[in-house]
Amino acid sequence: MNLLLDLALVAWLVVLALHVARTGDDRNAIVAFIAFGLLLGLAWTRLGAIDVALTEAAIGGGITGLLLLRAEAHLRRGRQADGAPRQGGGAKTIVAALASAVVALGLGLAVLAFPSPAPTLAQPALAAIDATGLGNPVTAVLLAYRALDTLLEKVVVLLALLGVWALTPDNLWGGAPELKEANPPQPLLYLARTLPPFGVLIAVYMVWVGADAPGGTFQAGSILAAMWLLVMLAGLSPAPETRSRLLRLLLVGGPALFFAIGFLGFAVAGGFLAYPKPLAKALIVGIEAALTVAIALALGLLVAGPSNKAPAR
Amino acid sequence: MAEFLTGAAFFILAVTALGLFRVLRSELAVERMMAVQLLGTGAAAALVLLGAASTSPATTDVALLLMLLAAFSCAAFTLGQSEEPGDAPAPKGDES
Amino acid sequence: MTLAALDSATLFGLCGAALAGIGLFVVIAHPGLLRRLVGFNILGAGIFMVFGAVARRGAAAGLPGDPVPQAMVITGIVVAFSASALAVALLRRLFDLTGRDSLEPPAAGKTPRAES
Amino acid sequence: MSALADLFTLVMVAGGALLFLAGTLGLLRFPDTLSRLHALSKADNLGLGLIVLGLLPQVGSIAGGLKLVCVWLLAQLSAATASQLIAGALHRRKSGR
Amino acid sequence: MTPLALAPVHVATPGGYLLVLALTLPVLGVLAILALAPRRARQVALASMAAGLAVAIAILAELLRTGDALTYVVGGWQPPLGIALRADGLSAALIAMTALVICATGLFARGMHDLAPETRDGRAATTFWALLLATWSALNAVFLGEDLFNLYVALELLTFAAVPLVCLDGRAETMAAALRYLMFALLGSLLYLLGVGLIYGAFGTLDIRILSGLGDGGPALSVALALMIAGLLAKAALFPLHLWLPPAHAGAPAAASAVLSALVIKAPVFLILRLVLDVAPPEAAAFAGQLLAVLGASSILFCSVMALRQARLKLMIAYSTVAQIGYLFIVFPLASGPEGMPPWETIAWTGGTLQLVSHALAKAAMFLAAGVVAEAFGHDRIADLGGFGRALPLSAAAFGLAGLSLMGIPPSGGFIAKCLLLTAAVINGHPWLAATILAGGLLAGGYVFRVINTALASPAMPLTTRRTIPRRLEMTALALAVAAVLLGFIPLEPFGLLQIGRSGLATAVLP
Repeated sequence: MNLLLDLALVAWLVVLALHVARTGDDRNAIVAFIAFGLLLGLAWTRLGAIDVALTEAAIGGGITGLLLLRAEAHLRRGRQADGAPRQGGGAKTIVAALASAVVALGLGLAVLAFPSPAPTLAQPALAAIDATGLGNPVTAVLLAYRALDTLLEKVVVLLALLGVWALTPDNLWGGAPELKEANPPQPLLYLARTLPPFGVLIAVYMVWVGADAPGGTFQAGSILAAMWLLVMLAGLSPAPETRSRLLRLLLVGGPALFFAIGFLGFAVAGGFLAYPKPLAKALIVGIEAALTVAIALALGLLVAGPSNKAPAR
Repeated sequence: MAEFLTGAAFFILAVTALGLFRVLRSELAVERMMAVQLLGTGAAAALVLLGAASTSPATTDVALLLMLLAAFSCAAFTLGQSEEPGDAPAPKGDES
Repeated sequence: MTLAALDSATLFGLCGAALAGIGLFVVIAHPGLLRRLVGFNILGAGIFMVFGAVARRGAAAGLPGDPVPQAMVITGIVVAFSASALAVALLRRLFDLTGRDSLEPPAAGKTPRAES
Repeated sequence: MSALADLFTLVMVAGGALLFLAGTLGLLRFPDTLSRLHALSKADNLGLGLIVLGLLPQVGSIAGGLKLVCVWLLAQLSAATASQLIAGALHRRKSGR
Repeated sequence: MTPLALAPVHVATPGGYLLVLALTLPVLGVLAILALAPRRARQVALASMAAGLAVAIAILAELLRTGDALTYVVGGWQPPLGIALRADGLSAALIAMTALVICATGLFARGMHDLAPETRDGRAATTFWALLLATWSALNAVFLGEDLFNLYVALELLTFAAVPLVCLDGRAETMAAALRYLMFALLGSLLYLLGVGLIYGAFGTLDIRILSGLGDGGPALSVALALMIAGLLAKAALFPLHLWLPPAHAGAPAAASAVLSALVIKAPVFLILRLVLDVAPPEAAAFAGQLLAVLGASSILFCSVMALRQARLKLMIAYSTVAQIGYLFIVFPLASGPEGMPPWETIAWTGGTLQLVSHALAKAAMFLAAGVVAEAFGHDRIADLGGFGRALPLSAAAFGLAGLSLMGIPPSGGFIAKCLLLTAAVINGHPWLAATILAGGLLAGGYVFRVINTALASPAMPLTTRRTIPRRLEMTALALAVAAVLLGFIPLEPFGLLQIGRSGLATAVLP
């Protein structure tokens, strides 16, 4: 039964992906992609990776979908209804088909050739977890064993935001992005009032249990970002100006705290990003809380895009 | 029991898949957005069932999140929908 | 290989391979940039699924999967999203400036949108 | 007691699954968008409700039960608003044309 | 579990903390720039540059003092669970090169921004400083990383820093160039990531040092390496995947072009080198080396010809970059010395490294000089620049000196590099590679002399500059060009620094 379920799931995922590849209309492809993202969340629970399932559902199914839908609406508005689907060149399609077939076959071969028993770091990860005081090994990997990756990835997100802001026309730089639609429909306003309390509750819960159970800063941050975007879309609260000092301090605060605790490790724990054992859990939870705010803001602003209102004054 | 619950999850997924493809092949753009709603509910039901089958309490968290984001995506889509080319405001932010 | 010998981790690994192939095809073959971005996301999903299969195979010590590749996927998802966001911002700006939504040279008979 | 609870779960989950089937059939057979939408959101939500109800006896902890109920509440909220949004968009589209 | 995990493969060395500083200091500057007011950006950047340069010198000094590689185990978590950083001789040389070029470009950019005080604290200038520092951190992370996934994050960091640099001035054609660049870079990173996943699946570790001792991994390893190298080639813009590079590098502001062409492009090349030398099994490495050499040789020939045909100065320099990168790939078959001699003791290894460093210095100098020219005359069409040497003698000199290195004419670092590669090609019996090196030199001579000729021409109407260019700007380019020439005076024999920490790899393998 389990295998049957997995087979159905896999078939479904592949068919949805093919639908994205074949459909003529961009919006259709994006809708299918959102469905694909939600389904991926299900697939990840089947793979025993609840942490990933939460992340994938929140980012893949939620925020990426909004990002792409907004872009599509923007392009469609500007294109003024010349909807003739473009065709790629024949030769290019053949090359692409060949290349992707080779990659997929090679990959499939490699997947089938994986050694058995599979190499794993599950035991060492579990053996070392006491030193961190955590209960969720994924969180331990993210914030202790491979904290450097996580730290650099935070910088990647900030850099992406910087890159997006750099695309602002010069006269609007430092202003606020505009997300509010011309006349948000009534049910949207209702949703924007009722959904965020749920979302915030779930996010807080995720950070809270993240140390010991699936969940954590990424998942919570992306949920918060989604809720914030909903509020901004409905026009209940305007997007902040990108030059705002408070906003920038909050954005930088999480990674800065991470760096600060990392450097503190030099003094008290014998190395960069090492945590003193009795304080490890407290420090990690503190970092997670600060990072959650920074991630939520950064993801939300990444979707909001460059500012399109001149700064006030 | 677990076998039955997994089976029910499979059944719901299969049924939802049928509906999904009907909706995705639809001519009407509005109708396609029902896909997300449909899938959100179906996947949440399947997840709840699987969570009960596997006694892994965190699976329900995924269902919770999926429901939350299905609603969110639906809202996002309807916004793009309301902007028919005619009544769109002039794009802001270009150089004057 | 009989169906019975196929375990669910391998199944998802093969699914990842297929998704990666489909995503790659969209990225290379489709002229529209927005669709290419969707393709990138599917390619990414396929890659992460290969990681997921690897993690699932490494289930041991009472864990449902090897936490190390799982953590890598989480990092990867966030990076991939940032990349999509940057690409979308670039695409919107390019479109605002030129009316193009593709990097191919505009087809004959299609005039670029007049600047306001 | 446990057997009774299991039987309850069995019946409720089966009922829920059938409602999902009914929703899909409605989606496939009904002629226009609005009735399809109606069939979908009503049947699926009821189905989810039955499943949640059926699973409640199987949950070990209060928190687990609360989470299940929360899933259902969220589904109600999102289904209601989403159908309204879609119906609204449909309406605007029709009146616009 | 493999017994390797129990015996620590990486032993932290006392100077290891310097590696952490090299990686984090520039990024801390980025955070500070984000948090502070725009007018503080340049102060923060200049301060970070001073600190970063000091760290780079300290790393080099420490390496030469101890004669051994520097290692740091982050957080005390031993690989394979944790991440290690390691600087051997080659990494240290590249870190020093990066510091030098970044600081020179930073000084140049400061001068350039001073020319337009009204936009000095504006969008482009402020963002430039943050991106410059981020690029620096990313490059150091690539040169220091020992963990394949950590290297993926570093590569993405580099992408996200480099792409916005291309379109800083906001013109439509630079947007298209940046988008094309982003597409190639993303595809490259994803293919690389795919390979990382397969390697983890096959070995359960991503630490390069552990991997180098694990031997054959079957089809998974071959597929993984093929995917990773293909992805990195797209990022390194080797022919035929070079199409994105010329518009991107030519469209960026001068200082950004210098960093992109001199440094950013070297990161994927360095990673390919590490994969082929340290991870690939010997037969696969030999095969990959042959293939890469063919692509490298085609790159040299095709893109040198393209460079000759360009009408715009910056585009010409950008095509020259693709051609010069080609030389780095013909090193692979040449570095397989006689029996029992590891690659890093061959003259091709030294030659390749010299080519990498001298190209970085020379190309940065050229782009900066071209930036001065474009700023002075408002365009960079070579045909309309007749006699620019009279108006801007220092820039013309910088261009010429840097050209020496690209052509491989003595005295210059490029000469030594190409001489070593040529010797290696002849000794190892690769006549066609030798011929390619010679032809590439001749073609480079063609495009460099075309510009020098223009510079020295005496047109009927002498060119006048739009604005006066401060001497300091021109001096930066000249200093880099002189540094490229001075590289030609270092002793010729396989250069000790580059072997530091390499030999340890072979002995780290447990039987």
